[in-house]
Parts: sequence; C-alpha cells; structure tokens
Amino acid sequence: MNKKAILIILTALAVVLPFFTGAYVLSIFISIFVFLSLSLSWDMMLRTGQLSFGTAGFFGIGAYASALAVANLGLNPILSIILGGLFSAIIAFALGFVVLRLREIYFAITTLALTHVFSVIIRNLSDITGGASGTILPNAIFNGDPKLIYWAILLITFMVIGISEMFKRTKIRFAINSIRNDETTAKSSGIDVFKYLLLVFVITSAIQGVIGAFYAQQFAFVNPESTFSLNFLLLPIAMALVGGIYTTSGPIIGALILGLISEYLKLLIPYGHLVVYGVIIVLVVLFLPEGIFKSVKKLFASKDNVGSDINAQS
Amino acid sequence: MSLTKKQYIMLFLLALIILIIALWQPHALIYGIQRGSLYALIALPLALVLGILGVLNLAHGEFLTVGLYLSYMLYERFNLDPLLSIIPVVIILSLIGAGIYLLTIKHVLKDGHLNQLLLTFGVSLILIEIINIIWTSRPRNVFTSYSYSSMSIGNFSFGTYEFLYFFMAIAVLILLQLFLKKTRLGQATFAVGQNPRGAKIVGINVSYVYLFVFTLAVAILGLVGAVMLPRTAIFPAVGSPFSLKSFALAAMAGLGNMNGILIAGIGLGIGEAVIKSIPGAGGWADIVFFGVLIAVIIARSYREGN
Amino acid sequence: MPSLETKNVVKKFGGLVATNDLSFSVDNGEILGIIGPNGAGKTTIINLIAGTLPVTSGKIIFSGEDVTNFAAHERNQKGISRTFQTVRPLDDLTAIENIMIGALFGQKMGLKDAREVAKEICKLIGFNNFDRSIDQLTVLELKKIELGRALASDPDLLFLDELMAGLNMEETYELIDVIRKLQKRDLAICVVEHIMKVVKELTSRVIVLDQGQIIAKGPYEEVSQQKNVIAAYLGEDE
Amino acid sequence: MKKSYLLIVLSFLLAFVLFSMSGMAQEPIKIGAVNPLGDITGRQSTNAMELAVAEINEAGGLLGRPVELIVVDSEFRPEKGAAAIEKLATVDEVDFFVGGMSSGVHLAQIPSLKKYKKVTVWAGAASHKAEEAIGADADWYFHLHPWDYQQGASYGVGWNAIVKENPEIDIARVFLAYEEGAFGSDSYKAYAAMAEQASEGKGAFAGVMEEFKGASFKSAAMGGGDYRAMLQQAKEYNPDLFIWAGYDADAIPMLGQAREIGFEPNLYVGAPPGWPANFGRNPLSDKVILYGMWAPALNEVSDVAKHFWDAYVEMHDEEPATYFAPLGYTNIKFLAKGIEKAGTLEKEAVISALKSTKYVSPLGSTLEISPSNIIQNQGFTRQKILQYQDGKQHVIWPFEFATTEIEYPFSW
Repeated sequence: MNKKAILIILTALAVVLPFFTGAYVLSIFISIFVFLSLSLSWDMMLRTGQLSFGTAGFFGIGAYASALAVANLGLNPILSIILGGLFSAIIAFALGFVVLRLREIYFAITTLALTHVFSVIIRNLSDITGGASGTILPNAIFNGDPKLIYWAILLITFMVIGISEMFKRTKIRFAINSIRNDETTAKSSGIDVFKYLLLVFVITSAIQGVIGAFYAQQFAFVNPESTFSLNFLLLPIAMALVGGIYTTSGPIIGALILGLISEYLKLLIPYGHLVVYGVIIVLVVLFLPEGIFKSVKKLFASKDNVGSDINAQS
Repeated sequence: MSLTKKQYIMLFLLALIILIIALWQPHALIYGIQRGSLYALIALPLALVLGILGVLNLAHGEFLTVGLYLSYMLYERFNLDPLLSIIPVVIILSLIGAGIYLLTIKHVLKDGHLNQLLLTFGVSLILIEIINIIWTSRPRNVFTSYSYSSMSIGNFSFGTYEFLYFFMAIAVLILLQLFLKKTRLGQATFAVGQNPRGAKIVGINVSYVYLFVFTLAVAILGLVGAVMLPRTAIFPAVGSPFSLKSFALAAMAGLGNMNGILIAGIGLGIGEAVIKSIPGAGGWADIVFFGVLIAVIIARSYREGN
Repeated sequence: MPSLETKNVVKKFGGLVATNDLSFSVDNGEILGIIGPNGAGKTTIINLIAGTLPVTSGKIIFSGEDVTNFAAHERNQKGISRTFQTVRPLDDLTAIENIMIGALFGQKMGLKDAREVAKEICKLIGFNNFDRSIDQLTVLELKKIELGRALASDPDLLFLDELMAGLNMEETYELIDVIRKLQKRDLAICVVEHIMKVVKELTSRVIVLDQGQIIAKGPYEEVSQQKNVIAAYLGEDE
Repeated sequence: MKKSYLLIVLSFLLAFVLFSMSGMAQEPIKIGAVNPLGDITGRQSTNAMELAVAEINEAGGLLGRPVELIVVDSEFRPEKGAAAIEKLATVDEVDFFVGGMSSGVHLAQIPSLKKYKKVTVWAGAASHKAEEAIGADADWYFHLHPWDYQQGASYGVGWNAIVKENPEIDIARVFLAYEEGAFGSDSYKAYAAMAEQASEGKGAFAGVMEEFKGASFKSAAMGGGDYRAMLQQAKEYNPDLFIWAGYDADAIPMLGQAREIGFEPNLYVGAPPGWPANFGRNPLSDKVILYGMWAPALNEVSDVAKHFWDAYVEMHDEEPATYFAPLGYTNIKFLAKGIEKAGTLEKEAVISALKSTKYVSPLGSTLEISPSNIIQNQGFTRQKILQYQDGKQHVIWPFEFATTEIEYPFSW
C-alpha cells in the first residue's frame, strides 16, 4: 500500500514537472527518458537470456523511417513515431527467424553487426536517405515546445514501463524466465521458445524504433554517425547494469542516476569528467555487483533478519 | 592431420578464389593479407581472454592504444626506435595490464558476463580519457625511414612493412599453441579454459593462470602497438574500433579456434580490400566485413543445429 | 491402442549410433521401466520421444498420431511430459509458480486456472510449501516440484528420468506411492531408473537397453535373470 | 561498504546544492558558449574565447559592463549539445550564443536556437545541411565558418589565381579522395557539382579543372586507416592535382602509403580541419599543400594574428594547434565589436550592427557579413591555400597574405 502511494506520487511529480521547472531540466529528463526506455527494452530482451547488441541499430532504423516519412512523404510527425516503431518491428520480425537461432556471444555480435550493416546501407543509399550527411526536417516536433516534448516522451516511457511490467506480471514472465534458465526444460514444459523469443525481440525492437523516431523528430534530423551512434547501445546497457537487471526498477534507477550524474559532472568538472564517470561505473560493478536497486533492497531487507547474510565468496 | 573430402573441396575453392583475386586485383590480395593479419594479430589476445577467462574485454582496444602511446612516448623522450621499444613497451604494458586485472577484473570473474562487460566498458572510458587529458585528442605520428619501404614488380609497387604483421601473426599463433601444448603453465591454462572447476580440483592455481593469461594478452597488444606505431596516426580512440573487429573475428572463428582467427582475419581483409578496389564501391566495404561475419555465424548455427 | 509406439527409431550423432532400431510401446495405465547400463541410451530415448532431439530415422506414434516431426513444446502440449535427471527449477519463482509453468504452457491456461491446477497437483504429490522460494526447499521437495511441473501439463504419457536419485529409502517410498496414484489416473508412465528396487516395485514390464539396442523385454523378474542382461551390466564394471 | 556508498551520495548532493547556490553575480553581459571540451579543437577554441573576454574586460568591458563567458561541454553528443543551449538560455540566461564544431551536434541544437532566437554567432559546423536547417528567416543567426560548398569554390578561385601567376602549373585532372562520413561526402558532392559547372565553362573551377574523379576511404578517425585501395585508383587515374578530404589522423599514413605505391601527383593537397602534431617535422610533409583558414606563418604578415598568437601563448602556456583557436577568438571579438557598435543589447540593433561590422581577424582576412546560399548572415567565405615548406605551413594564396611562393611540383 505504502509502495503504491509512493508510485502514485512519483508519477504525479513526473507529470507536473514541466510546471515547476525550465527547459533545461526538461531537456535533461527528456534525454534520460530516451535512454531509460532503451535501457528497459534491452533488459526485457535480456530477461530471455539473450544479450542483444542491436539496440542502436533498431533505434537508428526507427529514426530513419520516421524522418524519411516526414521529409519525403509529409507524414504527420506523431504518426511517424508510430511508423518508426512499426518499421523496426517488421525488420526485427523478418530477421528474427534467422538471428534468434543464435545464442550468447553469437547473438550479441550478430545483432551488433546488423547495426553496422543498417548504417552502411543507409549511408550508401544516398538518394533516399541523404547519405552520410543525413536528412533534416523542416521543423522539430511540437515546434520544439519542451513541455509537449517532455510529456510525449513521458507517455512513451510510461508505456514502456507498462510493457515491462506486463512482462513481469503475465504468463510471459514464466515463459521468458524459463527460457533464460534452461531452454530444454522450457520446451519440455510446452513453451514455444522461438515464439516467445520472437515476441520479445519484436516488441523490444519496436520500442527502440519508437524511441529512435522520437529522437529524430525531437532534433529534426538524422545522419548515420549520430543516429547509429554506439552511445545508444552502451549507455543503456550501463544504465541497466548499474541499476540492476531483470527488473523494471533497475533500469529506471540506473538511467536516472547515470543520466543526472553525467550531466552534473560535466558542469562540475568541465575537463575530464568522463574519467570520473568511468570510475563511478567501475566502483558500482566492484561494490554493488547486483546493481543499485537490488543492493538497496537487500540493505533494507537485511535490517529485518540480521545475521542471515550470506557471506560472499572471496 | 587428415582432412575430409569436404575440407579438401573447401581448401581447393579457397585457393581458387585467392588465385582469381591475385590475377584480377593483385594489390587487393596483398593489402588484404597485410591488414587481415593485423586484425587477426589483435584479435588473438582478445580470443585468448574470452576463451580462458570468459571475459569479453571491451577495453581490449584501449590496451592497444596505451601500447601505442607508450611506444610514442619512448620515441619522443628517448628517441627510441619503435621496433626497439617493443621490449620496454611490452614490460610496462604488462605491468599496467596486470595491475588493472588485479584491481578490477579479478573481482568480477564470478559475477557473470554482463558485469564484466560493464566493468571493462568503465575501464575503457577511463583509459581513453586519461590519454586524452595527457596527450589531447590531436593525432600524433612518428617517422621512421623503414616504415614506408616498398617493392616494385614492373609497374606494380606495394609496401612491404606490413608483411611484418603477417609473419608476426603466424609467429604469435605458433608460439601460443606451442605454449598451450608444450609447457606446464600452458597445459594448465588449457585445462582452466576447458574446465576451471576441474582444474582447481587437480591442483592448478586457477587465479594465477587467469592473471598470467590476461597479462600475456595485454603484452601481445604491447608488441602489436610498438610494431604498428610507425604506420599509424595515434589518438585517444585509435584502438577502440579494434575491440569490435576482434570480437567479430573471435565469434566468426568460433570460440577456442585460434587458427580460425587468422584465416577469418585474412579472408575478411581480402574481401574488404577487393571491395575497396572497385571504383565507386568503397563505401560498401564494411558490409563485407559484417555481412560475411553474420553469414558465417548463421551458417554454422544451421550446421550445428542439424 | 497403445499410448506410445516407436517404430525403428534410429539416432546418430555424426558417425556414432546412439540408439538403433528401437521399437516398443507403452499402454495407458501401464508403468514401463527402461533400464540398462550407463551410456546405454536411456536418456536419449526420452529426448527423442519428448522432442528435444530429432530422430535420424523411424517413427514416433503418440495416441495414434505421428508426432515424429513435432517440436518439443508441441509434443508437450499434446500430452508428453517428462522430468529431468538434474532438477533445475527457476530460482526467481516460488515453488508453486514453478509447477504452474506446466499448466500455463502445456495446457495453455491463464494464471488463475494454472494456480488452481498447481494447487491440486500439490495436494496429489503431498507438497505444502506453496510460496517458499526454491533455495529453501529440501531435495525431496525439489523432486516433487519437478514432478509437479511435468504433471501440470496434464500428460497422457509421463517420463520420469531418475527421479529417485539422491533420495533416502523413506523418501523414495513416498514418491513411489505418488507414482502409483498417478497410474490409477490411466497415465502411461516410463520410468528410467538405476535403483532396481524401484523398478521392481513399480513396473509391470521393462525394456533393457545396451549400446542403444533393446536386448531384452518383459517383466523385471524374468528379464533380470537373462544372461545377456547380466553380461551387459557386468560389462559396465570392466 | 554500504555506509561509505551513502556518504558518497550525500557528499554529491551537498556539492550539488552548494554549486547551484554559487551562481550569483552582478550584471555582466553573458555570452554562452558550447564547445566539445574533450577535443583539442573545442578546448582551444574555448581557451581563445576566454582570452578574448579577458582582453575585453581589461579594456573596461562592453557598454560599461563586464563580459562573462559561460561554457558548456557538448561532449560531441547531439543531445548534450542541445541540452547545453537550453541550460545557457534558461538557467544562465545568457544574452548571446557562440560556439562551434561538429555539424551533427549543431543540427540537434538548431531547434533550440530557433526557439530562443537570441543573437547567435556560430564559429564552426560547415555542412550545408545545417544551413538548410537554419533556413532563410533566421536574421539573428550569424555563421562564421565557410560552408562546405563555399570552401570548394574558394579553392577554384585560388587555383585560377595561382595558375595565372605560375603558368607551368596544370590542374586539368583532379582526383578527390574523401572520407566516407558527412564531411567527406559533402565535399565530394560539392566538387562533383563544380566539375559539372566547370565543364560548361562556369563556376569557380572554370578554366582550370577539366576532368574530375573521386573515391572514398574510411578515415583512421573512424577505424579505417588503410588508403591503398583508394590510392591505387588515384594512381591509375594519374591526376595533376590530388586532394583528400578527411581528418588529421589520415595525413601521414596516407602520404606514406602513397609513396610506397609510387603515387606521385604534381600537387598533393590535403583538406582536413586540422593537422597532426609535428606534421611538419615529418620529412614526408615537404611541399604538401593544404587548405585551411589559418597558419602560424600569418604572424609574419598580420599584426592581429601575431598579437593573438602571443597573447594566447602567454595566457595558456601552449601554442594554438588548429584554426579553431583564432576562430574562437574571432567569434567573441566580432560579437563584441557589434555590440559596441550597436551601443545597446537590444536585439534588432545588435543584428543590424553585426551585419555592418568589419573585423580584421587573426585568421588573416577581414570578417564581414554577406548572404550565402540560404542564410542572410554568413561570415567568411574563403579559405586559404597553404603549403608545407621546410616543416612550416606557409600561405601561398590569397596573395595579399602570402608568406611565400608555391613550390612545384610535389615529389618524394
């Protein structure tokens, strides 16, 4: 009950934030929500046991689908965000039949390689995509109004959180946990492993596509270098791991903490702040290996039964 | 070593393809072998760490960068020829590698792959930024008289220095395999790679083997760095793309297949060079690298699946 | 009509023949024992019939339907269920949630119904700690969870792969009683066991495997006297 | 461990509070700058801006008020660059925007810039895409760096002039090697268009360029660094003038690889935004021609350039490495001169003052505003043609700033 109240308050705070703060803080939160959603989507795939390195790739093709639809076909920008998600989902669906045969590092490197393949194709199809210099849009979405943009990404983020919770609260949870733990047992329990992998792959890719499309509409441009930047892969992974994987709260906490720290460090230490950022990441891995969320949870839990702490192996 | 019929056919096809390329694009063949060997040379230590420790080291390329800068520093400070700097660079970089291993990586070996990934990502950030603070982002070079030496056959000239990469790749490969098979430590390493728990039971000091393997991998990168320096511009992010390429080669060859890394490296190197040599198609060269990578991995999954 | 019938099933791994020309059948309400020395191919048979391994040749008929080309999860949904030798429950689910998996996917149920089914099964197998987390369970309880998961998909054919391994006598008899109860529900059950007492107690009929071939068939008492069977088991010690 | 972690968090929070409270000042004129501080270009440009501000304040400030420069790092990341504009506009409430580097980052900033419509004097970002994104209406936007197409055209003008002076020089066949990213491929498009025009006797290259060909390469900065396949194509084409558009990291390896395959064009030209440290010390550099905005040799012919150099070295104890340093200095000085001229911070007045401001810059040319293809207020339109001689960059064109004459032909 208490937890519910806190959640409602936090949600309400997030919704009314634009009334109490300026464009700068909003822009920070917009960017945090972008990475938060990517981070959650990556984690959702990870819950099936599949380590995807394709986040930036599906982000990128969603961004391009949306930007090109607006620039060349005059599609409504809001609809184009949905289109970006659809496009990524379709590509993921088609590729899924081949790629989802792979496991572990082979799946990881293949999804990463696909990201590069996407960006090379887009760079070389310059007649359609604008090539290496990219495509610009006449106007940013909502005319660049930070409040509306904030609420739009907040809505998307709530939807992503909703999907993540759906993954936690429905049958899907049993399927993907089972697949992650032992595929043979999963199959023998009647779970269509491929179907669930494909489902999760398509949904998470669609999320990444939507986020990419949103990003393209927010800044009114796409180009291969910025749009397929590995930042959209590495930062979400770092956020999920810092916060704690296999949960909804973990990536949220990780994205908030890393997002705020990186912005704050930059203002505090103009030169060389990335060193401190790197050190923070290393320290978190070394001292909070389960991520901040689970570690904090344990800290509270251990108050209840002191002494039952299982000693970590050295 | 006996080969099956299938393997003979494969070898024959490979030879045929190489012959065709040699006649059609002789320089592409040479550049492909040279560059591909470099890729393989850098991928070998990554594969070693991935195979034995099970750690995918995202800071792999950054250790190469540190090696390059160390060699550069020795050249600037003491006017030491890069090739002569191999010994001090390998020693210093080994110490740095061992230090970083003991401080960080050692403590996450039991934590699962993802934490190792994040940790090495953090380490790579730190290394890049420290280099950036010390030397700025400005590219630097050294000049040696021999690094652009060339050979001519008729009208056809090509550089010879990079053949060093090829010979070094073969030498490193042979030495690594000799080490794994013939020395006690090597056999212990092999055992740890196969089954760490079993190795522990039979009395192998696993944590020592891990330290050794990681240090050895970093030492090889020091060697490569010193040899590469005369031919490259160095800047803080110079090594980063090699992490990805190395990972790609290790995955393409399949875990534990060191010979495969050299073959894959050279194969992809030639493929890239051929595409680059076709006028107007240069921009597609990366597709070859990643396309072939994907194709090989997926083809293998089908073969193993059946 | 037998519940399961295999016709000339062959499985090769590369050049290695794992099972050769296997033909046998199990009826509803029957408990068949599958015995044989280590490496005889017992678990391979389960894998072939449950669909986790494809056959090289031969046919598998289940309830009159040819399921040879069905995927593992489809066969489970049709009614073939199995337990695993090494129990690997999901440690982020509670005990009863582990059992629910079978009902959720084997019977395509919703969460509520699956929980009811799982509770029923818990009653049947004598398991009470519904909401315990997995790491707090005893070995017997883990085995029960494994059995419960297999039962939750409402199988017509059940494979038990060394279910009794690692249990003491008392616990073993508790599970034997459970399996007897199952038999009364008209299930076809195949028991792969090393513990001959269990085989003797439970089965009406056994098949003996050696190097992937059936070398003997019949009631345990008869078969255990056959020379080739004794030789196969003795050979194991060489 | 857990306690110490909490301590760290708490100290961060405390620092945050202290930091946010410390932002009070009197009423200076605030200039907000966004640069990539992790990169030498952005760092030195910022240093040069600080120098300019220090000089202005020493001389009594602007309109009797001190000038404050507030710098935010763009980190070369589009969303960070955009957030920086938002911070400067809403938190620091700056009066003007300045900054530069990276078209990708700048494109992401443009929606924010358009939202605030503050007077903006932008030093870097050369892609015509940025010009398209800004659009024709933005009278508050001033852009100093020549656009990509202007750079290309100015070389045509330069070569025409040089060929007139030195009839033995021939640049009929031109080969462009371009890195496959935005910078390179935009250069290629610009050249291809100019070659098309030249064949019809029009445009800047008319009369000098007769044939044109290009090939792309992957820059070492992007993980490439093997130019031989491209150079082989160049060698087969046998151009009079070989030019590459890439990054500083490509400079020396490309030269070396050209030499080893025996590729020896009469004019070997490079057009990266900067050059590697000690490029001149490398014997391969001799007689290499370069395109750029500035060279230290300008100190010999321009007092402003000399003054800038000395003051920069004195203040920061390092030498300016790229033209982004004098450009950053110019960025502030030009804006300050416009404000002075307007006599007020009122937007319309500053805009019209800037439009008519002429500033003799340390880049060796006078900065004045004229319209470009799309925008109203473009600053520099011309680049310079320089040459490495005896390890030093010398200006060979425009002749008024020439520090020496061209050495021809290029040879190993």
